[in-house]
Amino acid sequence: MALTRREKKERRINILSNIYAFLVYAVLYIPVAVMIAFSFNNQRYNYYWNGFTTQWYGKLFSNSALINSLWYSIIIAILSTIISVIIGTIGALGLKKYEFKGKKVINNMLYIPIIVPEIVLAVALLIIFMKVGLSLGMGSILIGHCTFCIPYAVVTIKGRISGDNDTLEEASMDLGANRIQTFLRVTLPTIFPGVMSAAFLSFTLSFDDVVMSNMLAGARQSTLPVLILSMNKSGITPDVNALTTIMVLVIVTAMILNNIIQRSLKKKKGKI
Amino acid sequence: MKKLLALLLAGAMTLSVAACGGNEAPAEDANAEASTELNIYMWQQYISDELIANFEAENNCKVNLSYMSDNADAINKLTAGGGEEYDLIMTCDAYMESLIAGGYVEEINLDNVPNSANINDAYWVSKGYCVPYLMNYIYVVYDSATCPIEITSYNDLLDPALKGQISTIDGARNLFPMALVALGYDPNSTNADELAEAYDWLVKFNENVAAYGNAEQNLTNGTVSVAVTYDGNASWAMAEKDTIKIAPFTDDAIQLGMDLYVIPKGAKHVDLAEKFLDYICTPEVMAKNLGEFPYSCPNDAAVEAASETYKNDPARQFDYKENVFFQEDVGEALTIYNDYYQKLKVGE
Amino acid sequence: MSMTDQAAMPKKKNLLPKLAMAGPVSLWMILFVTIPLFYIIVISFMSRGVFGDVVYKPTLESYQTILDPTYFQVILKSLKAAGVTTLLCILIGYPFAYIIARKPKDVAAKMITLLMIPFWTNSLMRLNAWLLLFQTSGPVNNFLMNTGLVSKPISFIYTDSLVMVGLITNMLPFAVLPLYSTIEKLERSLLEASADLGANARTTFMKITLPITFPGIFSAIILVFIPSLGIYTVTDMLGGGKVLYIGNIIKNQFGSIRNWPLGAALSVLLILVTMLLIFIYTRFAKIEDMEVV
Amino acid sequence: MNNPIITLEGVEKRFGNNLVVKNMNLEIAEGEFLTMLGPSGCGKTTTLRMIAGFEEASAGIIKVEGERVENKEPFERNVNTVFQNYALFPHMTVFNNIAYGLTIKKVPKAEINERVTEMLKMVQMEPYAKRKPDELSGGQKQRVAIARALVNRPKVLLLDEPLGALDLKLRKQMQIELKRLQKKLGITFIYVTHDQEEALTMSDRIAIMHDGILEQLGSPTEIYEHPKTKFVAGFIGESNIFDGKVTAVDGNLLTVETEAGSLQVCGEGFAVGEEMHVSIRPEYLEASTSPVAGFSLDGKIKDFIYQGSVVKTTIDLVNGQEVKYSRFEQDQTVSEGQKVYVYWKPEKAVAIKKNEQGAV
Repeated sequence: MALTRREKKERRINILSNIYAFLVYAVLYIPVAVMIAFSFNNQRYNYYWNGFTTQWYGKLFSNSALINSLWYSIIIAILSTIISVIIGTIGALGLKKYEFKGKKVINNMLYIPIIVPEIVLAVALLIIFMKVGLSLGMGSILIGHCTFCIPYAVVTIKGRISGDNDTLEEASMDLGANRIQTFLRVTLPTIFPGVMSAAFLSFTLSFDDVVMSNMLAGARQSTLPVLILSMNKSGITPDVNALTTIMVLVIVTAMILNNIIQRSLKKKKGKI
Repeated sequence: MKKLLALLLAGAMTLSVAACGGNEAPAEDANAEASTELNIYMWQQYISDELIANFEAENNCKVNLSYMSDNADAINKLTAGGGEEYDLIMTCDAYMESLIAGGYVEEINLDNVPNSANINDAYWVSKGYCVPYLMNYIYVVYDSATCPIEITSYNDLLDPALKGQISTIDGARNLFPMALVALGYDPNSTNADELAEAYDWLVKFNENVAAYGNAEQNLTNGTVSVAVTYDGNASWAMAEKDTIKIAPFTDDAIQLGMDLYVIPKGAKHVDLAEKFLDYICTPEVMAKNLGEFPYSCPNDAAVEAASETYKNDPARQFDYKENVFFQEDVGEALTIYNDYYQKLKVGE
Repeated sequence: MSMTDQAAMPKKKNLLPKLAMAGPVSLWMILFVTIPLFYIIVISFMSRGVFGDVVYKPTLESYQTILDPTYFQVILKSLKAAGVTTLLCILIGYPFAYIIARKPKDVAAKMITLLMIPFWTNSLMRLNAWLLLFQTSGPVNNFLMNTGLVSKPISFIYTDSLVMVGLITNMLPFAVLPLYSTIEKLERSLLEASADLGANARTTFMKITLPITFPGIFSAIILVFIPSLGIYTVTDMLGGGKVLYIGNIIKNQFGSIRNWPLGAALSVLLILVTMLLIFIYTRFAKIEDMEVV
Repeated sequence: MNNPIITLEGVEKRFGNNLVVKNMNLEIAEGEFLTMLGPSGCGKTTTLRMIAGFEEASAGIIKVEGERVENKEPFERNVNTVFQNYALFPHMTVFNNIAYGLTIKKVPKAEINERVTEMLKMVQMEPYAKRKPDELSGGQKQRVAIARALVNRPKVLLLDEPLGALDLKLRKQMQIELKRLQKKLGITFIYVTHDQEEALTMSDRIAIMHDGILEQLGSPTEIYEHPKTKFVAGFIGESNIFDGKVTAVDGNLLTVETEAGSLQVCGEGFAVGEEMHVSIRPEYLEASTSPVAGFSLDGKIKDFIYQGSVVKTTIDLVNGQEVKYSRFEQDQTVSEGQKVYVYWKPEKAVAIKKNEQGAV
């Protein structure tokens, strides 16, 4: 079938844009590929490629410092996600629903952690913790992480609260549910997608955070990113590559599973 | 106002701290019975995992290792009541005097550390307050295959032929002594003019530096041809690449750093800390550790018990071993060091 | 019951849920954002003690230090690096976001996910990978040597350019996401209307697409520029301790160098630069419009 | 009224400086179908929301079954609401939506099942019990919303423009269904709408609101036939309204001088010289090509508008005012541009006091 000039042009643009997108993805995925490749490097440090081995995957589990820091990071990420999402959800609803003095100020304040470089906030928190004599540790890291997670949670959830929410809450109270019942049975389920993406965002931000953790960690136990940063001077050992490779695998598997579940759910829904 | 602020913060703190459970506070009743937890603050990649695991198994305890990135970190911990968090902190000889004077470290009962007798007294400063662990020469090594010039002194490092060819250790108190020695001054000088000159020397040196840190990697993979580094790192690099040699210095003294453990004031698990110190002083244990971390060691019995590979390590075969200096406490002059160091790092 | 009683009672009734809902977030922001930031301003005007402690004696010393040409240069260098990163992120990100936005919804969703996956892996390890890739006996140099393209390995690492590569690859999604969400909202009918009215592709882009997606561009600028200004991990990982930006300098003041007032003063400076940027931003768009996710 | 189920006494609502409901007094009888009618912004929805408890009255007393409720939360009031946009919980099935109120009250499972099923049957939604709201049509959603409210057996059902989002045909059908349901259950309905036809069709009584004021309360016939204010006359149905001054009173026959000429109307309580309004429905307006006995206004036929069931004729009066009259068929005796004499039977016109407001 002969193509018109216009169709030819569109096809050409299409091919060019696909090539462009592929190149951008390539640049983003090259580091990941290199990182994975070097987890199989047969060398004490990754000086250069020195042959294939899987020994690091075995040795990984005897590196207690590495494993401990991973757990520490996971626990901190989970806790700061929970705290941020709870405060963020309640706050987003409160800020959306109620009018009060100083609401504008609070709304603007929420943008500070988003727009001020993280190092500044970290430094500010460090100074104030020192001033009041709080010893650094999990508590201080949690506060730090929550301080930048909460605004993101509030903004994300606020975006998901539609105008309908007020009416739904009224309908619930009208049907005899008090405020708490209404919150649990109606408000929360309707904004749940927003809450989930806030949780997801908070977890990601917290789990990969270096700046805040590095500043506020008691040196007793460091998070994984801080450990990796401190290894940088002496050299990052291939077992860290092995660990991150496993993490990539877990993430990708989770994503694929999620995709499959969502699709089957959709199919099921379609059948009814 | 401050009190109110503290109160509010404390309130919020309890919230978040309560959420993370018992992870935060170590057992308070530690002194009554045998401790089951030991918290150590030290350099990274500096002790064998196996050694730690064996110690844990033998004493039925948990060892928590955390790492510093600068000598200053350890001093910060010690002066800020490190005993709250740690039972053993690694520091270096230079700071011992003022740490003891400031009452930041516990006296160690060496009767409980019988194996410490293996340590050569020549390397033991402030005996009774610390136990030496490893030591290291900070010297110059080069790749004979690629290095364009012969290096016999610090001043040779300023040769323009070495532009972008040097990987060096970092830190004010490691860099400045080099410059001071090169200029013929006291490596622990507190004289502002001398330090100013040393700064100028380092600015020139900086032009030849490719990277601060990562000496071992950079030397091995050919990024640089010269490195200022520790003997242990040199040992690893030499094992990878046999063209790496120690620079034959003629006159300039090199730094010998001593890393030692102290027990911070108010440490909670002193019993276990002493057991640990005794354990690492055991010749066989340390000998094994040296196999993994081939640094110089003040424990003569351990060196004796170490493998032939360790004993014949080319990284320690050089003839100016006696021409060394130690880092000393420079007191208030530290500010001058830091300011110049800062300027050095900022200036291009 | 009198009228005044009635007026008073409902107010009381409403206070509790209001306090319970807006209270925690407000308290958190005041305690951990406002007060610390104010305190940092105070500290910046104090003196430094010998051992790095803060001495509460007012002085302008820290600000005088910042005016020293060397510091000024670092600040300019940081601004330049952040600026170039932002510019490149937008130049690369805009067409990329546009391509995604023009795909069918489900394909676009997959492409966005594909964009995000690398960012759920550790960012420092990705930075380290650039080092492994480009180091002297790394894959790239080996390839160049083996194919005879170069006779001597090229020194890619520990350079400003590699730091820039690290910055751009780490920041790109923060530019693509807001751009995508504004471009995606752009109605195709508007473009068709423009074409219908006789505008060619370029005119349509300049007169319709670009102005409408302006908020997205500004969000992208904020989300890329500010983090790149303060970041020190990229320079730490890829700069070999030689390439330093203002973030590194601030970090060092609180770490090895221990000059808190100077660190605080530099932080204040960074806040001022940020505020200036936000001020300019709000001239163009409401801050609430910022697309974050 | 003996036992009003809802009483409003001097109820007011203020938003900032804006008084949106003014001194509202209203009693609603048990089993009554009361419609609050008025243009948007008249305060009818606000009044309903005050009864439901979503808004707090700024002043006044609200009683449900004789008990004051102004300070009670919505969930403490035995009234239920059907919302304008249905407000169905999107994350629950139709069944769970309807069961919601009962679940909250911890009614036993078996009873919930029984009552919900009964409701589903009543609103003919049984086959859809397992669907989610976004899988329903507008009419179906409406039924679910009604069922969800009624399952709680409220004393009063508040309906806020429940049919507003439906198309005309469905709306008509639902109007009839709702009315039947109300009669069958005997529940008091308070119904808010801006659609006068809907109000006239369904209500026992209509409360007409305008600018926060209750203009007139009465049966549909009263409201239609005897509007008490100029607003009501103009708002309900179509009216030709004249402003004028009483020049003569003869028993209940008033002679009124207007800009269009002198005319007559029946009304009581008016004095000579009083300013007032006269309203006459198009269907009662007469036009003749030849002069008539009594009074008449001079006019000229402007045009005819065919509206299906009726034909409306527009007449220009001498002062430029337009009046309309409607017949089932086009009046063949007249043609466009023709001069006519406009008149009516005085008892068919309504005399309205000037500035009459809040008649209750």
